[in-house]
Amino acid sequence: MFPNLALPNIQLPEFPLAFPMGGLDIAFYVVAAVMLFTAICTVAVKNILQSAVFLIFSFVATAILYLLLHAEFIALAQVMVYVGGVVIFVVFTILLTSHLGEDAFTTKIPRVFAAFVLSIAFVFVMVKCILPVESLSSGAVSAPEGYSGLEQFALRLLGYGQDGFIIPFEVVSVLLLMTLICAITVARKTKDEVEKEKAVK
Amino acid sequence: MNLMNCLILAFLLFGIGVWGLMRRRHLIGMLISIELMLNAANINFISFAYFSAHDATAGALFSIFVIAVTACEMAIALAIIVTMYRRHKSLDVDQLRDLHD
Amino acid sequence: METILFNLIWIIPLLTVLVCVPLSATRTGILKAIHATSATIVLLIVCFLTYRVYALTGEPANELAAPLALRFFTDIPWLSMMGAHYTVGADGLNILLLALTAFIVWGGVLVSWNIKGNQKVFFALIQLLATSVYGVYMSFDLVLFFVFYEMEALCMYLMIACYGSGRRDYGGKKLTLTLAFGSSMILATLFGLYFEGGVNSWSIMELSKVSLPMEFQMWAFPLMFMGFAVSSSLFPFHFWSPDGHSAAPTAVSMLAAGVMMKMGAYGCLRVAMFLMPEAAKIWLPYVVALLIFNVVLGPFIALRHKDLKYITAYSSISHLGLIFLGLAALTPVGLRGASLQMISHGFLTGLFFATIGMIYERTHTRDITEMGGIMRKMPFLGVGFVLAGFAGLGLPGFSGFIAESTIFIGAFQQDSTLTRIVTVLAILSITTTAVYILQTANRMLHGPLPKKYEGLTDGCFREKLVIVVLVACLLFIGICPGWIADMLDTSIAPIFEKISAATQPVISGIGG
Amino acid sequence: MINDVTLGYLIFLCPLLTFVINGLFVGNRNAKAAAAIAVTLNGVSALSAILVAVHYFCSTFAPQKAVLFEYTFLPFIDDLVARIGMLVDPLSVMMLVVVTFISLMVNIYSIGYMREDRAEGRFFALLSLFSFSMLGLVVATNLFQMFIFWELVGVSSYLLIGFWYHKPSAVSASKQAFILTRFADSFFLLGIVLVSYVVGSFDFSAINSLSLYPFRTETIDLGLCVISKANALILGSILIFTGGWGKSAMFPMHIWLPNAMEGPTPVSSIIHSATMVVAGVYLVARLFPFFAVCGDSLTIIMWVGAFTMVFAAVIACTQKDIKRILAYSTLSQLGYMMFALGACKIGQAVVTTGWTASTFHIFTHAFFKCSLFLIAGSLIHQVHTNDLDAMGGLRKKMPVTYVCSLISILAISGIPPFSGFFSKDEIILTAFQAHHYTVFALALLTSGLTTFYMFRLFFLAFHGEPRHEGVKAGHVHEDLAMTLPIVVLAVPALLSGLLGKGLFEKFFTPGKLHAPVFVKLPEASWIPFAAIGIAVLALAIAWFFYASPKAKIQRALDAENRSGLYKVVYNKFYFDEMYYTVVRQFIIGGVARVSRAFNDYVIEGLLAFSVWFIHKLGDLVRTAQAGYLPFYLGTLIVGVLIWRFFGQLPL
Repeated sequence: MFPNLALPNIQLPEFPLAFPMGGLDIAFYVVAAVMLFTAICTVAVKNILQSAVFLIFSFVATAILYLLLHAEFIALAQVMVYVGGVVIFVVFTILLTSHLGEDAFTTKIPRVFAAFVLSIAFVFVMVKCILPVESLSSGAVSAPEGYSGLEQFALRLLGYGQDGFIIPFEVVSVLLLMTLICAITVARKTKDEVEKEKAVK
Repeated sequence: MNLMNCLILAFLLFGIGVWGLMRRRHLIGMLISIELMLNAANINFISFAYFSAHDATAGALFSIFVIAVTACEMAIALAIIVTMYRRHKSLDVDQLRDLHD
Repeated sequence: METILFNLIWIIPLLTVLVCVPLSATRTGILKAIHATSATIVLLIVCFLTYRVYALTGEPANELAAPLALRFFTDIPWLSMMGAHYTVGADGLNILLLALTAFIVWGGVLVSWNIKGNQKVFFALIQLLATSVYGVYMSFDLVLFFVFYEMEALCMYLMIACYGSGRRDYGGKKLTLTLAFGSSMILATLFGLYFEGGVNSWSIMELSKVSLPMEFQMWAFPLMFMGFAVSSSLFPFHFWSPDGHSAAPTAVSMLAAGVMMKMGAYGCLRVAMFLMPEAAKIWLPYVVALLIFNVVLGPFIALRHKDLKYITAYSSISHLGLIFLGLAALTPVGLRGASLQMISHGFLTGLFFATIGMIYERTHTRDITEMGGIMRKMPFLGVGFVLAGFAGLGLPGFSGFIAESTIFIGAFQQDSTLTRIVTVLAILSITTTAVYILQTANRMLHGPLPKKYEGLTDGCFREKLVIVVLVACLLFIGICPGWIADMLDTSIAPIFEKISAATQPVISGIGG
Repeated sequence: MINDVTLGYLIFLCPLLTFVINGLFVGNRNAKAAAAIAVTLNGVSALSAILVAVHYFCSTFAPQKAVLFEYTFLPFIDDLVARIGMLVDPLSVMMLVVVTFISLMVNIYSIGYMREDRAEGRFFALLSLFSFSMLGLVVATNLFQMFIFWELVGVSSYLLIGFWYHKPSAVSASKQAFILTRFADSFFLLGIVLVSYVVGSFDFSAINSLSLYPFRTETIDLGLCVISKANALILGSILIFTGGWGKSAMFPMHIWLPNAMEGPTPVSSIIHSATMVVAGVYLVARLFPFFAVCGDSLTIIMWVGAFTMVFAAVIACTQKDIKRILAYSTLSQLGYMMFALGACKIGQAVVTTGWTASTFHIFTHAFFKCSLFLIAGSLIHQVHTNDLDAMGGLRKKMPVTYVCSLISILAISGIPPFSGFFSKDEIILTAFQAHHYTVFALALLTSGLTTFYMFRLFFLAFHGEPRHEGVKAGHVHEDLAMTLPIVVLAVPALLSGLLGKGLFEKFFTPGKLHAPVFVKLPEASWIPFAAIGIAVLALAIAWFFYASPKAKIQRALDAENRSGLYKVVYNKFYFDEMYYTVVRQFIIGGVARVSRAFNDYVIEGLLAFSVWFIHKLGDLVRTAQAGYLPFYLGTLIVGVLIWRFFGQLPL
């Protein structure tokens, strides 16, 4: 009676992810879970201040991930710059502009949903692109011991040989200076505004 | 723990950043999402350096630069945000868009 | 020598602009003298060359220009990477149109003697406009043709927007955008022609030797024909002309209606119908249906308008419809009639707008209901207007009658049902033309004179000269049309040969 | 040196020269010089015409056609060539004499009549243009030339009727005249195009020697219908006649003619006698063999003519404006001429007696009608009004004018031996002999009506007591320049019938007819007596009402207390009102309004819609470019996805 439905012979790809075999793997998964959870909370919560706080946790988890990858100095820098600098900066700004209230920024459900679907699709596609690449899932570590140690960094950053990074380093330092000046100039009150405020008072 | 795991993690983080960037109307919220995305990029740098790079130190160094430039970017962006807030009394992207034309 | 003179036709106006650049804008006397002199020189050159072309009729022409019989043929490589040349030449048709342009430009310079605003720029723009119009009529290379064609719309916009009256911004925009719309259609088909032709040439003569594939012609012909027809205000693209004309200053109205609107019809004949005759045979009998609006309803609309320039604009629309009737007839007589109408209507409408401008300068209104009896105060201008009106309603003795009757006879030779209907309607609508022209003339010129017009003066010598010269041209063509018909016939013959050689037989002999 | 061809040129060129000299150079600067030039040159023209006529009719060549000169004007294709030439045959020679002679008389008369006018020079210029156009028309060798001069006649009449352009009534009358004739001309042009297409030639010689047989089988697509070429020719003949219909002011296109009385009286005189209105009759007469072949159109011509004849005569009986009475009498006489041409058809056969009678009537009518108008002008010049109310008792003050007008009125009434009797009698005879008894009865009736209204005018104007202050006070005199032409014209009004009868019967035949002509005509020698009897009876009635000692003049002139029928007739059957209603309500208020609304709302609306649409499209694209970051990002991602799935992203 019914036509024979020939099921397509689907071959599931071999799952390339490393299963939690050792302690390192377990640690990675835990850190990753914490990182993703806090990141989602960062984006999803309504209150912008809460969002900043979750961002701190996310950054800290990232720093731990760096530690797992034997990049101690970077983990340190991550915590110092991001958690200690940037996020504090953000929090200050939030407080400066805090009396806007939360209701002003509610977004409509379709927009949230559309954004969600788009980002999911994006991630899905990217992941699907790299999954078949077998060399990515070998697990072999090629980095030498202490590859991101202070000594290595110091030699490379200040070296001006063929593989020295002295020029980018100097450029970044100039950039930082410029940033400082720019930030002050931009955020400074102009004369008109000062007068206006005086007039209001 | 292999490169694939790290990359997928980074993609997920990046996707979350994208989601946030699209759904937020608050300028600072959008900045935070951008931070997440940059962070994901940083993870990629480090994990490639760790697992497969010929010159591992260079990859790690790059993440240092990224962090530095990110900090700069944040500083400027926040300064602009403060000015904008002062001028328009708003940080709503939709409203600001209406204001400019 | 004559070839150099011929090329000077478009160079002299350009040089005049350059000469005037260092002069101060306040020295209007010298500026106007220079411009008037240059326009007169060009006029004399063109008249001389027209006579030469007439005298050379029948003599063998330059072989490089075959199949057209071109005089003063110049062919210089120009943009070699795309195969464009600087190709100019003259046959009976375009030398007459050049003569028309020279007359109208000359009249335009003289009538805008007292234009308000920066006179230096205004006269420079008139000369640029003249350059572009001369260029369009002279060039036989499609790239050159199109460059000049585009230049003209730009000048027109600047002049209307800066020196116009009434809703000048709106009128200028409407005119320029509509013309640009037409140009875009033309440009698309020009590229099509170049690539389908496959001879790495934009020359009309070269492309006419290629037989273009039918599929290409079937879409390219209507696109190009309508593109050109936009500037000749064929329905439904006529809407720019009333607003544009009414907003434009006198000289621009004269040039726009007198010369520029003919460029479209000229392009239809010279480029579209000449290069794609097979498609022309298929499409043109349907194009005729559009003319019902132009020819039959146009005069009725003119009847309802009160503004002189609107009335004249709609009269232009109806007269230009007759050009297309002649073209669509696809008979030698019809094509000749269409060309005659181009020339005749140029002089006629130039005279119309010139007198209207002069009257407007004095009365400061163009509303015919507010005028009356001004014939008594300005007999000369009044007579000029009435003569223009008579020429417009096709009175024998003026060129309009020659052109119209040729078109009617030519269109009646075409044995297709739709063409017959439109021809009959067109013949019957000469009454409506008479009605609105007489109504306008009577309201404006006759009857009692309002008090406020007691102090009006008649035209000065300069204005009288313009009117006399234009009327003389109208009368000259109207009384001795034979020579002009000869010139046109020789230049239309290759076009008609190409059309009659096309596959489908459309023409029926006269008398069955 | 002086031969017929040079004289032919002279006939033509003298009026043209007058027009050019007076119009461009002498103009209004020197009125006396303008008048002198006009009279001299028109005199030369008239003299040449008479010389040509005498030479032509005295030669043995006489009834044949000749072309004195011919130039190619505009070649179309093959034989379809427009030429300008001069055709000489009895008809055109007769018309040449009439036109130049009348034009000369009117020019002389105008010296006196227009003496006080500011624009005398312009008047003489236009008058000469008028006679030039008419001359060109009568000597036309082909339809195209005829149309050219036909239009010139129209435009010069427009200029002359509206000569006093400060008078709104004159302006509107001139406009009406031009538009109505132009309306008819558009059909004429269509007819020319159609006939020339079928025949392949404009020449009268080709068209008049046509036979329908070769065209029976071929068909022609006229857009709405496909008919055989023979029928197309019949249609073409009707269309061509339509031109004459309008020009000769036949019903219902008659209304412009009475209104054209707003022009100066010399203009009315020349329009009514020699130039404009007879052009229509002349056209039919010229193309008579063609019409005879297309027999059905002759019937139409006959009925149009007959109806106009009676209709106009009835209206003329009630009018008080002296010029309008004359205008309606012209209409009536034109009706005579037209129906005489049409009445030539007997069943399938065509006789030529009507043609002879009609051309004869053109000839005689020209003199007495011109004379009558000039007399009316003289009267108006004295009492400064057109109204019969203000006249009366002028007999003693203007004896010469009185005698001349009596002659002309007797001529138009058809009393022998005055000229009108001979031509009109022949027309009535034609109607009887062609078995058109209804038309015959109408013609007899109209003959009586003509006598009645003409004598009504005569008695009211010249007899009785003076009703005008100026006349009572004796400020009335006869101007020499104005009286001379009247006297001169009285001579042909008296004699042209007697002398012309032989001439016309000998020479005037319309040419070779292709239709069968052998018909036995019934004997009708009693008809002249009947016509005279009716005329005398009508005269007696007119005398009784308006001139007898018992006549109640005041009662007769009263237009207010009248019966309804009288009022309808007095108001010309309200045709003026109908015309204005049609033009204002239907054409300007209807068709034109609809077309403008179509243009302003539909076309401009579509334009506005497309502008709106493009703006909206622009807005749509603009949203994407409005600095809206999430949208950018979303688009970026969508783009990447699309690229991934549909493109060649190397991932």
